[in-house]
Amino acid sequence: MLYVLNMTLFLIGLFIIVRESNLIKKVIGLNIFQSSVFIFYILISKVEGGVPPIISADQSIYSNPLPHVLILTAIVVSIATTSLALALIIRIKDKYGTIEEDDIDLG
Amino acid sequence: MTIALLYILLSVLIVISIYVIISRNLFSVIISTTIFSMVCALIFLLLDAIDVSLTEAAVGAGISTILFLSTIRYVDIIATDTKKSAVPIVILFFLLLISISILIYDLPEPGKANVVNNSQATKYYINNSTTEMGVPNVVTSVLAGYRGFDTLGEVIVIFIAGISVLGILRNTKGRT
Amino acid sequence: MNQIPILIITLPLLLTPILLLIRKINIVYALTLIVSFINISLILALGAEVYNNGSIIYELGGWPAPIGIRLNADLLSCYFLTFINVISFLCLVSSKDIIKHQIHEDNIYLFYIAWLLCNIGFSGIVLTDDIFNLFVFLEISSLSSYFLISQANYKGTLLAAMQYLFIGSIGAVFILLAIGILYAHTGTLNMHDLAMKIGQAKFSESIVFALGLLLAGVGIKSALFPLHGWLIKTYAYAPSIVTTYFAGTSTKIGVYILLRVFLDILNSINPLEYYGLAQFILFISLLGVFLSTLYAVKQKEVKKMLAYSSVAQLGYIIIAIMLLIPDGLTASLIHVVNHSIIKTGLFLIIAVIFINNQNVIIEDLSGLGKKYPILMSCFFILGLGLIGLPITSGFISKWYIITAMLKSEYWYFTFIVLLTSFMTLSYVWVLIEKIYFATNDNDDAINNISIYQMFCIITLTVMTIYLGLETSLTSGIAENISNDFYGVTGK
Amino acid sequence: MKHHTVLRIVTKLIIPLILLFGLYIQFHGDYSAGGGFQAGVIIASGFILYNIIFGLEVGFSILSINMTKNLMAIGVLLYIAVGFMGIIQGLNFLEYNSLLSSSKEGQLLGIFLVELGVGLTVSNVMILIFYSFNNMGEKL
Repeated sequence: MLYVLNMTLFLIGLFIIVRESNLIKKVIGLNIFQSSVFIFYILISKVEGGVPPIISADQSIYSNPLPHVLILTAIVVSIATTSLALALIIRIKDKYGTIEEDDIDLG
Repeated sequence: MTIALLYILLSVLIVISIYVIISRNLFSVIISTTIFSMVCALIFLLLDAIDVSLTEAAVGAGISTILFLSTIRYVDIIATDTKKSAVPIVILFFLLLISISILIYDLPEPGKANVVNNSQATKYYINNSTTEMGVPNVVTSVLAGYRGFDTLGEVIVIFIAGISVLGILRNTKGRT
Repeated sequence: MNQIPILIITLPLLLTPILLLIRKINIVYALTLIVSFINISLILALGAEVYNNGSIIYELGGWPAPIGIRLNADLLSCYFLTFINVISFLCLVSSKDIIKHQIHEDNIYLFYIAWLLCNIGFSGIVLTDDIFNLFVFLEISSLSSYFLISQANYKGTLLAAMQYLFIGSIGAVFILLAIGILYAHTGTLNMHDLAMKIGQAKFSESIVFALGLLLAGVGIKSALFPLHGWLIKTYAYAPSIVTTYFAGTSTKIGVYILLRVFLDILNSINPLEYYGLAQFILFISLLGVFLSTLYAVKQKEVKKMLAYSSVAQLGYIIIAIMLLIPDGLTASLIHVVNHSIIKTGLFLIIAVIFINNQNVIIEDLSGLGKKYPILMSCFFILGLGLIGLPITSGFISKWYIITAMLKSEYWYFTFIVLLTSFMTLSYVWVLIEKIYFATNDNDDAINNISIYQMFCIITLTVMTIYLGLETSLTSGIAENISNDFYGVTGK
Repeated sequence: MKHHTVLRIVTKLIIPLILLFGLYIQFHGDYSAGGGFQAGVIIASGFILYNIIFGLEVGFSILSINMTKNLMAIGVLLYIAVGFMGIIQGLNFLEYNSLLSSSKEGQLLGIFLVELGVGLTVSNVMILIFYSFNNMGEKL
């Protein structure tokens, strides 16, 4: 069931990107969209009764570190995409005078 | 206990994202995404991903909020309502949600994903990180050691972000 | 240990931060060219090695497969690597004058850095043997291409870059989630390992979901028919040299991922046959080929016309793959290379002639035949290649595609291919007619086409003719690859 | 915000702590949560806070745009150079064993250097992005 909530988030993010006309809200939708996938990876990495994967003498069960590593990389990709998108938005406002996609008229 | 908390936190995330859809004020939308990131960080913390949690907090609540706020200085703070009709998209949304829910029903429950968490690579990392690398934090040893090539890619990605933003924003005139 | 596979990625990578330190346009340009040239020689050496001795595996950090990341240079990788890097090199050689006119002076060194990084992304995608590493390289190439596109000065450029960013990111996230689901079922990220374990894993609905996501993600990257919208806009509004580069490379990378994922990694569950996916894609692509050719006929802008034609040609490639017989795969591989060369040549000619022009419409081509006799004869030959007439490589690939169709159960598709070829003839003819038979009223000064640009265009044209006469180079390797894929033994 | 005395003093008190925390995250990443990327982001945040309170001019005088470009390039170079050390000694790319005589020490040193490269690049890219977003019109 957790996955269903997670996928709801996934779809909401997707629909914000597709439907919204305001570019900043689209970028936020993209962030939500990406976050839902991050949560998915971390959900499968959990081990029942496990602890964070920092090795210590008195523990034997650890959660899976590999998805954590993958998501660290994916978060970096996500912040890179966000900053690029925001820079483009500033230029778009400069050039077209609006950041509403529907209002941009290319003539 | 953890599972119940996860349900609550995920629902909070959904509520926040619905607020993002409804609200027209960009400032409150951005602040709510900051909260979104903090809740995400909390979820990661609950699921033992402390490194990811720290990163999400630093990036989502720190840098990305700063960037969003820097951006809305230049644009109108109130977003106009989209002209597209909501009805078909809501129907499509629920159709997709139902079909995806049916499809993902057989995924292993969190905490019981044995194929993944007993896989060869994972076991190797946990057993050998201290002996081979002397690094107790397995995430660090996998990130910089075993899968160092991915991290090189990650650095390149952030490098591209730097040069791209520099190049895109250069020579835009007439602003204070 | 053979170090060539890693050098192909890391040598240009080593150069990029150095270029950022140097920042002098001329030095940056020279170094970029030198490293691209060294890269091509490395790739040819690698290709020869792989062709003779089989695929080369390179373990990064010395860690064996499921633990670390490794590179796998097989024949398919080398095939894609070669033409992508050759096209990149030719575009770089002819880029200097064009870029000076279209891109802000202070941004030129950043532009070349991004170009190199984009190419590194392509090489990485093709070489890696780790499915998550593939995602990372995909993002490297996508992010740098958003930047490259945004650098033009057309009216729609920024919006095109923005929309490409959104659609590209959606595709990437789809692929990321699909990788996650596959990982959840198999516990491995290495492609070989994954291919083995996915066959042993029990059947599961969520794998179907992952397949759908993968198909959508790859479809976006390769501009599969209903998802092709971004391609038209980016090709029309990117700096013309970037359009030239992407026309030959970026969508072909999508085709590579499609081949790698659906025919190699997931081969043991045979997704395309089992779920009737192949027929579905086949009919969609057929519709796509027809409609986009129709759009191309109606276009007034030359770049958009060529962009729609690209979508149609990609449709042929996808159709040939989806026939699911060895001959189909061979045909598609041949067409990938031939179409890349032809389309790069056509776009390059447009790019060098109209250095300043905003939107090149068909009328702008009037009377160019007299002004640029050599260039326009190249254009004519490449145009013939696009239609698929004899003595050009286009004929060879059309021939292979039609033969493959006749061998499969979809023989009646050949009519559509012939029909769209006639439609292609009609829009190429419109261009040729303007070039040779229309007179030009306004006497614009003739651009100086530098000797390097001339060299590149003539090289591409000669390659088109050469591959049309001497087919063993492309078809020989392509047959080897498809025999490998379908497990046919012997040559 | 040059007239908010309280803000200025509190910032002056906080920033050393933020930077110290960043350095802790950077160099203690082997034993607890954290690593180069997180440290880079935190250090950049501290510096950005300083810029917000005291103005961009003061920030530029400490770290100019050209300097951020150089430093981010050097971070990437450091990473790739560590990778190439393996190739030079006849091993594979990114094989840290080659760095020191003992394999385990070599791995530790390799991870340390790589994380340092990541931290350097990330912090400078973040600062550069912040500069770019807030300094339009002037020469970048």
